[in-house]
Amino acid sequence: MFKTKFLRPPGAVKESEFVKKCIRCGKCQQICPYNSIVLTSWENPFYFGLPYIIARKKPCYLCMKCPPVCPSGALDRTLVDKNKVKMGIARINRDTCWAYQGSFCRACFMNCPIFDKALKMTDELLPVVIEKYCVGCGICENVCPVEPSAIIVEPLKD
Amino acid sequence: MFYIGVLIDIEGEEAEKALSSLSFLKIYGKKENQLLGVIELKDLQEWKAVEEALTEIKGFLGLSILSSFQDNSDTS
Amino acid sequence: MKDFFKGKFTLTRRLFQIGTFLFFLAVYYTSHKQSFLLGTFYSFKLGPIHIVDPFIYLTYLGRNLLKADLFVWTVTGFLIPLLIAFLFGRVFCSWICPYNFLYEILDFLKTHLFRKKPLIYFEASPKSKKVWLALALALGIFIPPFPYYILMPGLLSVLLHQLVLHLYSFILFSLLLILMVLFVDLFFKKRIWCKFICPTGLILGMARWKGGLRIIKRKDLTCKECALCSFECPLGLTPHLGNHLEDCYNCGRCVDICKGLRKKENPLDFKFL
Amino acid sequence: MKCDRREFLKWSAALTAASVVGFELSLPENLQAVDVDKWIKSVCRYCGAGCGLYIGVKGGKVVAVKGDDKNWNRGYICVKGSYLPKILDAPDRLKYPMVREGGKWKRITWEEAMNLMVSKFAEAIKKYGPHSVGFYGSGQSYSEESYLANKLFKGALGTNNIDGNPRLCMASAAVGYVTSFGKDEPMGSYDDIYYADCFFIIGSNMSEAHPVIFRLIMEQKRKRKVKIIVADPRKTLTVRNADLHLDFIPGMDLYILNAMAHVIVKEKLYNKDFIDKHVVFKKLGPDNKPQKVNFEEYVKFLEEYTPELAEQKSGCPKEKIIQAARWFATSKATMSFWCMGLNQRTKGVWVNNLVNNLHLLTGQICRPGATPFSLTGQPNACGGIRDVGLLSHLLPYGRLVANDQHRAEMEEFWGLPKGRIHPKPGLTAVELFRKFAEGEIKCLWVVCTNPGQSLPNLEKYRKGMAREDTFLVVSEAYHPSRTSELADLVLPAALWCEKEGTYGQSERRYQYLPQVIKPLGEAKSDFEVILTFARKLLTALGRADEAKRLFPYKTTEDVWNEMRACSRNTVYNFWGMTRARLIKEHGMLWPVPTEDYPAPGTLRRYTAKYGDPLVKKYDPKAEDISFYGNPADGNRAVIWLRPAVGPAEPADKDYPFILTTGRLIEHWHTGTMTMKVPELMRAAPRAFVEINPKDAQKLGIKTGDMVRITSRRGSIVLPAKVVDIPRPGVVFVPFHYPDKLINILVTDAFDPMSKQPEFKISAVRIEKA
Repeated sequence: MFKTKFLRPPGAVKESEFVKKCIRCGKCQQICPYNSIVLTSWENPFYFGLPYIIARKKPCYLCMKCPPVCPSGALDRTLVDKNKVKMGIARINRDTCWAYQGSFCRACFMNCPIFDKALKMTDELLPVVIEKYCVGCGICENVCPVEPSAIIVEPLKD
Repeated sequence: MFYIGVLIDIEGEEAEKALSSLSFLKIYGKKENQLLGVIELKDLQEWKAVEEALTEIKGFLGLSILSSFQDNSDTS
Repeated sequence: MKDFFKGKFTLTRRLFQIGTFLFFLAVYYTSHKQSFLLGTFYSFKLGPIHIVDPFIYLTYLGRNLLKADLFVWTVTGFLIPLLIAFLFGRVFCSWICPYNFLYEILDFLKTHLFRKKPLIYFEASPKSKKVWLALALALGIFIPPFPYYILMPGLLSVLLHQLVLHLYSFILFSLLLILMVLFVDLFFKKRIWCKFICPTGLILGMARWKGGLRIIKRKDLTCKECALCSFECPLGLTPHLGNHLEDCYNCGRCVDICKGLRKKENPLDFKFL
Repeated sequence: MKCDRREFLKWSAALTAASVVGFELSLPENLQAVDVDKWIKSVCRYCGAGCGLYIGVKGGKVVAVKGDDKNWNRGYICVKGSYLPKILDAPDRLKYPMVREGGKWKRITWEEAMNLMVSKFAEAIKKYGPHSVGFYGSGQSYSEESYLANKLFKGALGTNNIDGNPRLCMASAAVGYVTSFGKDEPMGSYDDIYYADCFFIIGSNMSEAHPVIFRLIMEQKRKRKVKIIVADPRKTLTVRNADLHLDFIPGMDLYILNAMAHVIVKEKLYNKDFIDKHVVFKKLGPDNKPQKVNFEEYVKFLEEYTPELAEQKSGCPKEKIIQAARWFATSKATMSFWCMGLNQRTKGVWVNNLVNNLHLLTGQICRPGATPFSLTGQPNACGGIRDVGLLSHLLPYGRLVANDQHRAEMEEFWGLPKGRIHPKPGLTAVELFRKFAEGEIKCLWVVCTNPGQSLPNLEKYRKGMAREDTFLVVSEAYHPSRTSELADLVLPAALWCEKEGTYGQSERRYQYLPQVIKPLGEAKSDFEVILTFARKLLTALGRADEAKRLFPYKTTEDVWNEMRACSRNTVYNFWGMTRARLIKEHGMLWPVPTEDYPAPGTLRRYTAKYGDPLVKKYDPKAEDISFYGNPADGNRAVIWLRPAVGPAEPADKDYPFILTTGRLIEHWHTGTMTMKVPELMRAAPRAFVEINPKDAQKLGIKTGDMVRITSRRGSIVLPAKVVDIPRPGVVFVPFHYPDKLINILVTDAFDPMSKQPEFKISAVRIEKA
């Protein structure tokens, strides 16, 4: 009944390690210019205070300001290049995505920060996620007009 | 699961009866000697078995595949 | 209201406590634009140095052992509070800690509103404190969220930041937690948190050097045994008997009160080295 | 929709199969999209593609929309069309007339509003003559409404100060077609997409502005071997699916097109006998009069435009230009598409002519799959403005104000006294608002459009609109918008399916939109408002008899019948499109001379072999192709010698970047409708400026940083979006957002022939804000 899958900030180590390494000091939340990072509370008391991102409300815009300020190595301090971030993988739900249902929409394609690499449009003008390049920032999930979002970022399982 | 939309050319009444009794085939429309139906396959290996079953039926002239839908919800 | 600030040390201490609150507010409102000052009482970034709460860092090391990221600035940040405690005792608890400040305010209001007989203060033997600290460390290592449920200063500072960001679900959760702790601390076992449960307090207490800053009762001056200092001591200790050194967190309240009664030659005073 | 996944997928497979072979399979009840009382055939409210759709109504409310699979768009609609139901009961819909008193809005009744408006207009006409009042129509009002307004101002009042917002989007294309083929409107249709082997898309981001047409092209790309050439300074989604991308400095495409003609002529790829039979060559003589020249002189004129010169001027590699020219000429059938990239330019007409030239030179015209196709921006710019003649230099159905014979025809048709229609063309959109700003125009009525946000060099015209001593009336469905906030009187207009009428989209297809629900609050259809205003104004001017005679109509069908009659002996002839047929059919393409002429009408014009009924009528001796729209040149099309010239405001030392504005798929023009839909706002929440990664790196800009853009006319601060779409030196800003009026920066220099401003190219400077 508690939420167990969290989208961690960029540069985060493996989930099992992250829970142990993060000292929940809130510096990543404070430095984030978009207020994308929120701290866990009711969602799962075992993860109390751990930072995560609710992509549908505020995705991570990959400004890469938070990894350098992490004191405990929970976020890889040396990570600067947004293409090397790996927060999760986007998955498209073909039953609700407008493009797959006969309309034509490309909001996720146009707003993807790894433009035309992590998310491409096929000849049939259908969005397709390229898992190798998708950094899982959640911007696509945020801009998808369908409610609930037709493209969901699944955080990395260990 | 795969759903293949097909147009089957047949000749004679009993071919139609035989086809409509097949478990993997559902008929949706009929015009003179053509049937429009959907074949349901668990995976592509099953296709050979389906083809043999169809060719045995007397009056079955041939079929053309017109559309295909894949349901990958339970596999991914 | 006036005597909440009465006394030389008490007044400066209040200014420190209020100053800390305002300082953190300023940090939270400017945290998007600067990264020189960032963080909470769990760990605070000052320029390159990441000052970190000793208990938090010890449990961090325990949880991660070899995989721990011994970042040089975090390690120095771990040593700084210990060094300060070594020299000045538990001044962090009395002069900086927001929980203590909140507690003193509520305690002050409580004594003025209810006028009832003061509850007895919680006492704990040094041995039981060591046992509890060891247990707390073990719990912190094996149950990652444990330190964040008992370390009040860190939680209060994170709560302040969520207030600035209007993240109400976290605010509600942590408020409930803090109110429960305050209830126990104010109405059930006075000062149990600062004298016993708070592991950081225990660590800082243990790191104290006997020669460091402390309050002593001078032998050469006569003490009238009026025991007003013991009555005023926020931790419920008995400086007039001279046996307070174990739990004293150098708040200077007793020195103020003692001076207040007699203009000069009062036996209680700070001593450093 | 209670059916399990397996059932749904099986039905999808069956339906798709059925559609391929034309089996008639109706969806079983439980698979309907949502529970709906009835589906009513209609058309999408937005772009010029004109997608047919069904409106789902339940309990007197519009609850769903789905594509019309029997129309040209075969059931496809785009994401903004899918959210149409949400615009109808949006929060700030205008529900009653309001007048501005001392800076505050006061609610008034319809009678007060009408009397105030009539008195203001009548007083201005009496005091300063008919030319002191103006009307600014829209390519989004219905054809009947525009026809009425045109008849009122040009016919009854006798002033030509009536223009429509297609002056800002389609004027260059219209004048381009008239100069090349004698008459306006494309001669092909979307049906040509199924036959074309080579698509030449220039100056158009089809994937965003005409997504469903683009989808049809992509379908062809999957099904058959087609070659797609896209010429665009931005690597849009259109470009990313193309086989050849011509990337060039904005404004220099004239060099490229002339260079392509140069290659075609030099490598003898042109169609000599087509040219001899159907083409004449013209150039502008020294006295600016057209002068006939021969083919040899055209070849000599092209000598200079070598691919090397084009590469040097436009930055597009010459191999690509040569490749494009060869594909264009040697393909079995080449279809070209263009849009605002060519129209909104100071050389808009010329560059339109150059594209038409390529088609005439190679004979790639008047047969299935070969046609020059100008995409229209607005849903009714063709049917309601260019055909109905709601531009200051036009009269209905191909007639010109300056042509005496045309004026006499219209005066006789409308039953007006001789000489009532003023011989001189009136003020065009930019001039109309310039004169309104100067106070020469006293009263201006703006219907169903938002000039307060869409005019170029906006600050100057917004000040003009806000003048106290002039009277601005705005008929709009939403308030406040960036125009209604400046108005003196706002009238609530019915929106889309709250009123009935016809739309005419890009491919000459007229489609009927029925009234599905009651208008919101006291909103009225513009048809009713213009009709009552016309009658009251004429009676106020003492011409009550004219009012009764000129405006006898009761329903829009009466007006439609008059329009059909008016087009009867012209090239547009859609006499056969009775209202009943339009209601039954899924839109019909004119010309439709007789009532039994089969639907969908004429797919291709100027060719008897491929079904244009008027060729025999206007040019009996022609055996197949005849450009009967241009009898002056012997029913021949014209290849114009257009020298290549750069834009009005090229990039220079202190304004090193070129700003181009344009559209996104989520929003429609000034966003009064689409910005009321939360889902669309989520997909495209705020304005941004697209910057090429190389330029961004030089200026130290990252995505999300605020950037100040300054031009000679103003400056604006926008978040940067660093993405490899615009070419280095070019920045793009969408013009949808009312809080970020990018049009303040845009130049209002316009094409001397079509008077269309140059939205696409303004010189700007960029710095980190």
